[in-house]
Amino acid sequence: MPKVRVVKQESVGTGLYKMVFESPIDLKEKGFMPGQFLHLRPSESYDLLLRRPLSLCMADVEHNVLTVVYRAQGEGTKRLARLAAGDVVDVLGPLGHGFAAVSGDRRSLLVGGGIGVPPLVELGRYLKKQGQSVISVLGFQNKSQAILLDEFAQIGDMIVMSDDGTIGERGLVTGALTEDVLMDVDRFYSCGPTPMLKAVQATMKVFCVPGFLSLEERMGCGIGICVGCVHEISQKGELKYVKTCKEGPVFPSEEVVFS
Amino acid sequence: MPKVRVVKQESVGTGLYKMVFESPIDLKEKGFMPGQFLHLRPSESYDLLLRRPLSLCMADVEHNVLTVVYRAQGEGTKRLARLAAGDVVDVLGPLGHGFAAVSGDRRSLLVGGGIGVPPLVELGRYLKKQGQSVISVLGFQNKSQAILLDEFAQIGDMIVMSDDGTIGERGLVTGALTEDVLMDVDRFYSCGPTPMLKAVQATMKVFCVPGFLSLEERMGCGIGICVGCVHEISQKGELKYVKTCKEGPVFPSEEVVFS
Amino acid sequence: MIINSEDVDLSLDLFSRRFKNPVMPASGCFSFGREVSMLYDLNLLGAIVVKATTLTERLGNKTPRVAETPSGMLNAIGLQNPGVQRVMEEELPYLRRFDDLPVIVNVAGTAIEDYVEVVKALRDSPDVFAIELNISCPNVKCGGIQFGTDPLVAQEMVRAIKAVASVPVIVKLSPNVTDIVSMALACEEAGADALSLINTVVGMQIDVEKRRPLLANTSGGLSGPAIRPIAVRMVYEVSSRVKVPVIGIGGIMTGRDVVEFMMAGATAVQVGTANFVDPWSCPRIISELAQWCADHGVSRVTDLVGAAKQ
Amino acid sequence: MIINSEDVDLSLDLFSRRFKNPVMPASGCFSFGREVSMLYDLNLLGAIVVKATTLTERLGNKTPRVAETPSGMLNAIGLQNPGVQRVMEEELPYLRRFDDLPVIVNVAGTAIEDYVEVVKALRDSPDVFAIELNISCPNVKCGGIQFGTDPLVAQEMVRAIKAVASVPVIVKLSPNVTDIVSMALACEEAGADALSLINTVVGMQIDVEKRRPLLANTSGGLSGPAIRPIAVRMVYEVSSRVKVPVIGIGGIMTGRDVVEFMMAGATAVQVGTANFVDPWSCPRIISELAQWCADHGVSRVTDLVGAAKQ
Ligand SMILES: Cc1cc2nc3c(=O)[nH]c(=O)nc-3n(C[C@H](O)[C@H](O)[C@H](O)COP(=O)(O)OP(=O)(O)OC[C@H]3O[C@@H](n4cnc5c(N)ncnc54)[C@H](O)[C@@H]3O)c2cc1C
Ligand SMILES: Cc1cc2nc3c(=O)[nH]c(=O)nc-3n(C[C@H](O)[C@H](O)[C@H](O)COP(=O)(O)OP(=O)(O)OC[C@H]3O[C@@H](n4cnc5c(N)ncnc54)[C@H](O)[C@@H]3O)c2cc1C
Ligand SMILES: Cc1cc2nc3c(=O)[nH]c(=O)nc-3n(C[C@H](O)[C@H](O)[C@H](O)COP(=O)(O)O)c2cc1C
Ligand SMILES: Cc1cc2nc3c(=O)[nH]c(=O)nc-3n(C[C@H](O)[C@H](O)[C@H](O)COP(=O)(O)O)c2cc1C
Ligand code: FES
Ligand code: FES
Repeated sequence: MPKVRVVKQESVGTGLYKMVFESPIDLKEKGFMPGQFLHLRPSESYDLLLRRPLSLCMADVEHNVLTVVYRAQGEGTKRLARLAAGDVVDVLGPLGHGFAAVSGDRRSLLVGGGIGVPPLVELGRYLKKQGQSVISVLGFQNKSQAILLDEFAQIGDMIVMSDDGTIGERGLVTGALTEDVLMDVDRFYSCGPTPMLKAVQATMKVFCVPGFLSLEERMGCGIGICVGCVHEISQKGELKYVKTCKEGPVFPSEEVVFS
Repeated sequence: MPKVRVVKQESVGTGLYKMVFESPIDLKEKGFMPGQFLHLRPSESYDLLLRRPLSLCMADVEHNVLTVVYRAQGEGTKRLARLAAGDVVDVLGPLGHGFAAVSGDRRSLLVGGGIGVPPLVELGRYLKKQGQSVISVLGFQNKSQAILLDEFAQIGDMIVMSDDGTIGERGLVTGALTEDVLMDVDRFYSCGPTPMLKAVQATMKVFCVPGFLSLEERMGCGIGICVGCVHEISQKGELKYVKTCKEGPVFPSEEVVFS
Repeated sequence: MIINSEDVDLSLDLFSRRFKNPVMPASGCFSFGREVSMLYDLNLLGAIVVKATTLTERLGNKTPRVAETPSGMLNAIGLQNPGVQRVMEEELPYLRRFDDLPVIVNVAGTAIEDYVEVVKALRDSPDVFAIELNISCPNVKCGGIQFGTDPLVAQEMVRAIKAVASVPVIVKLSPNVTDIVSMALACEEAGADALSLINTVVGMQIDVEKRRPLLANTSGGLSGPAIRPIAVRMVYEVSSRVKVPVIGIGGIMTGRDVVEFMMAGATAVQVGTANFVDPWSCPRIISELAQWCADHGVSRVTDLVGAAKQ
Repeated sequence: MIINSEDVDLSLDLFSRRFKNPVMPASGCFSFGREVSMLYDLNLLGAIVVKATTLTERLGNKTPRVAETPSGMLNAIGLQNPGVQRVMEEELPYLRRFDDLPVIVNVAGTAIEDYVEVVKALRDSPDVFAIELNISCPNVKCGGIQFGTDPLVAQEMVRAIKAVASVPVIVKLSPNVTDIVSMALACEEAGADALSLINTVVGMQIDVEKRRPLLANTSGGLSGPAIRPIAVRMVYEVSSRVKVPVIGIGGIMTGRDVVEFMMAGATAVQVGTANFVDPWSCPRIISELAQWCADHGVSRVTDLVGAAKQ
């Protein structure tokens, strides 16, 4: 099992943590994609048996370290939050199929909600490096939950929304997806809670902007062997279940079926 | 649940540890008996569900701290061994019925084997304080397993035996229980593996020395509610099961039945 | 709506009596209450279920009687108890000092006649609020488990007991069956006033160093968090089919777990193995339950019963 | 006697073939081997049991399909698979690159005729070393579980399959029965060449926040260390009564656990859930097993079989 050292762990909001750890693979050699995820064991003990999937938020190829940003909500993520620099953590990954930048695009939109925001950081940096202009629309419950704003500010334009108006504008992210904002946008990339993804999918369909959604399903294995994590996809009119851990978690928005 | 702080943890031999922690009760006010045990949770997680019984080895009434000495053999004691000063540990006790010094005795014999040696330390100190002379016969597998020798040396006479002769004399503790050694001994107190206790019981019967044995049984609760830890006792010719966690772990040698 | 945990109404009615709350220690995991009563006031409990009582004294099995398993434990106590007469004389009267503590006596045996005799004897005790028929103890040779796995035998047993009992009869079901629902329906039809489930699941551990079964009895009963999913499933299925109250048992460690069982259809719950891990489990679980209700705007705990079914 | 772990003979004979070692991944916990073959050489395995295969494609259940429980997990996949034709064409040939890897195909369905058709189809495949009849999957509606809980139906099924099968038939038993031994004896009598046990235990979890069963399928199958004591008990009982080899399954995480199952009477073992926690589980367990034998002076792993019974 690939055990790596925690380099840093810090609180970044109420119940929110940023953890930096050594990459279990050589990032330079093996490569990675923004939108992939890491699969972490909460602890050595068997009472919390399954790994926890957390999105790759930032990858530092030079130092071969990875960053995740996560909410300590259940027992497993709470145990992860107790780790400190120097501790050992068991990490698989990066796993799955992430966001693919499409060549020829000139302006991309990132739409993130809550704890779905982290994977968009590495993506935004990548798109920017590709020479694209990027606009990010980020939604949070409230100010204490707002994360990674500095990182997005450096990537391009940024609109922040919050449920209670304690940061940015009051409202849902879809409220910010106006014609003005969408003008010139070639493609969108979105990650967040399912109701948000549904709304984003619908809105973007109306505006005829193609894009990608990153889905969240409960996972058994994270590597494609349990078939626990499927999501319904429609390809060429045919409905089928695909594994979000292997073929996903990122899928073309047009193909994703929400039941 | 009574959680206390670990004051110190150190290695005292191959796979052997000494852990000092705050007493969960006020020792001065509530009192304790040598031969009682502490019941420790290996960790907060539920995979190792049951507590681990460890004998009270030393009690520092003034600072209200307790010492246990134990072998990290299975998963639970290994987790305990990972605790360090400042960590929190969940401890019940001291529990059970320990060694009772009998008034009028002038010389007592302590017979300990391996990881059964620890509870005899506090007992020896107590007997010494009562004005008795004490002789200790201690058996270990080998030198790396020999523990608490300094403590016993301060209590009185001491004979050390080892299976391989790497410390003290080569042989079993019963080999040291000669007429010479037993002369003047009013009573014996013994703790160790069951085969040793059986042999000690038999030997002392031959020499007509009364005494006490501390028994080891697997425990569910440690407080008398599961009836898991019973041992066969014969009282006035009647055989019955008594709870080693509540009526024991210490019983008059004459009453203990080994099947 | 956020409310105060003290304002949550934890009470419920069972057999025409008001229970303070739905949490009671499970049989065999609390002895007769004496030991734990040194630790806290038993009046805090919804009720108490005491250790299985047989007609005559039983010594029980040899040791080892307990073993640890992943998130669980095995036990093979073998119904050690002093027999119904001494239980009535020496154990039950002690509990009178707790003025609001319904006492449920768990009854076991190896033949229907034994059970009937125990229940008849218990009629003379003023201390018994209800009887729990343990037709499912996996650790007793000759009989025992049979009552718990054959609907017709169980039915005969329950009828025989109901004919002599002067107090409500709860039938405790074994999970070691192909079809828990038919067992439940059979007992209900025979007159059971309530059902409690589950008893332990038959299991075993090998002592690989000694190359033999770890428990002296070879096999034992599995309990603790490991079996909770099995118990919740059975409570869900049974409570969907019977009309009598269902008491949920199996791996309850926290207030959240009580909520899970109640949402699955349990009217009340019993806490077993948790008492061994933490002797203060029951009062802790009761306050966690109140807190959970408060945090979730649930003003009466009875509103949770079957909530996962709508 | 301390020996070198490389000198321990882990091999065994099953159905007249030599297996390198007694450890194989369990059905449904290794897909068809492709994914894990990217991580290590599957030749290390004793054998491979691939995912349940049905006559026609099955989409499986809705999500959530998995849930975590104390030291275990629930799953309700619902036999998602592409159907036997595509399995034979698209999946099994991939495994040919592993020259010493017996492939066991797990067969499922909802009616005896379906099973028979699948087994008939598999006769055309050169890749199938043995068939494992999954008569016990708890997550399929209409049928499925029935075969696994009624000895007579199981017997009929096994006879029908034996009549058409060209390879050895292993029957995989469900633990959700009152009497595992009569199920085992019934299957043996009908001609089963080996028995594997256990499949998952039916369980359920409530999502207390959402107030509904967590799994979309309501209930699911419990696996992982939590069920190991149940599995060991059943392997011990069954292997004491049948003559055919017994393959032990349930909660195996380490080499020690394999030793436990073998001492209880298993000839070989399958590793399921452990693959999810640690994809390298099987080779790790194999080397831990060799190390355990070496440390305990066991020169041939077959010497462990039934050792806890003497
Ligand atoms: C591809 C992917 C990427 C994710 N990235 C992030 C991220 O970057 N930051 C972040 O905070 N969260 C992320 N999540 C959600 C995160 O995985 C869950 O919050 C976490 O698994 C919950 O574990 P727990 O121990 O807190 O909760 P528990 O309730 O103890 O978990 C019990 C079980 O349910 C699973 N589970 C519970 N909630 C979820 C959920 N929302 N999604 C999937 N499984 C769940 C757990 O993995 C575990 O198996 C991601 C999920 C997926 C599928
Ligand atoms: C009254 C009493 C006093 C003890 N005092 C000491 C002491 O001072 N120092 C010391 O090193 N050991 C002592 N022991 C033994 C100690 O309790 C066990 O070594 C320990 O519980 C093993 O736990 P584990 O996690 O290492 O092993 P595991 O194998 O993981 O334990 C599994 C289960 O078996 C139980 N168990 C395993 N071995 C024993 C055993 N020998 N006795 C009782 N239960 C066992 C465990 O408590 C646990 O419930 C004492 C035992 C008793 C009953
Ligand atoms: C040590 C022990 C003794 C038990 N004795 C009895 C008993 O005498 N009668 C009975 O009906 N159930 C008995 N049980 C079963 C419990 O009452 C309960 O049904 C079971 O343990 C599941 O609950 P839990 O997981 O909370 O422990 C016993 C359980 C344990 C662990
Ligand atoms: C996700 C998952 C899928 C499974 N699919 C199958 C299956 O298709 N056929 C089958 O016979 N058993 C299936 N099983 C049962 C396993 O093969 C095994 O019998 C069970 O999980 C117990 O072993 P374990 O505790 O090692 O996982 C599945 C188990 C899991 C967890
Ligand atoms: S999580 Fe197991 S297949 Fe995706
Ligand atoms: S350990 Fe429970 S009664 Fe002694």
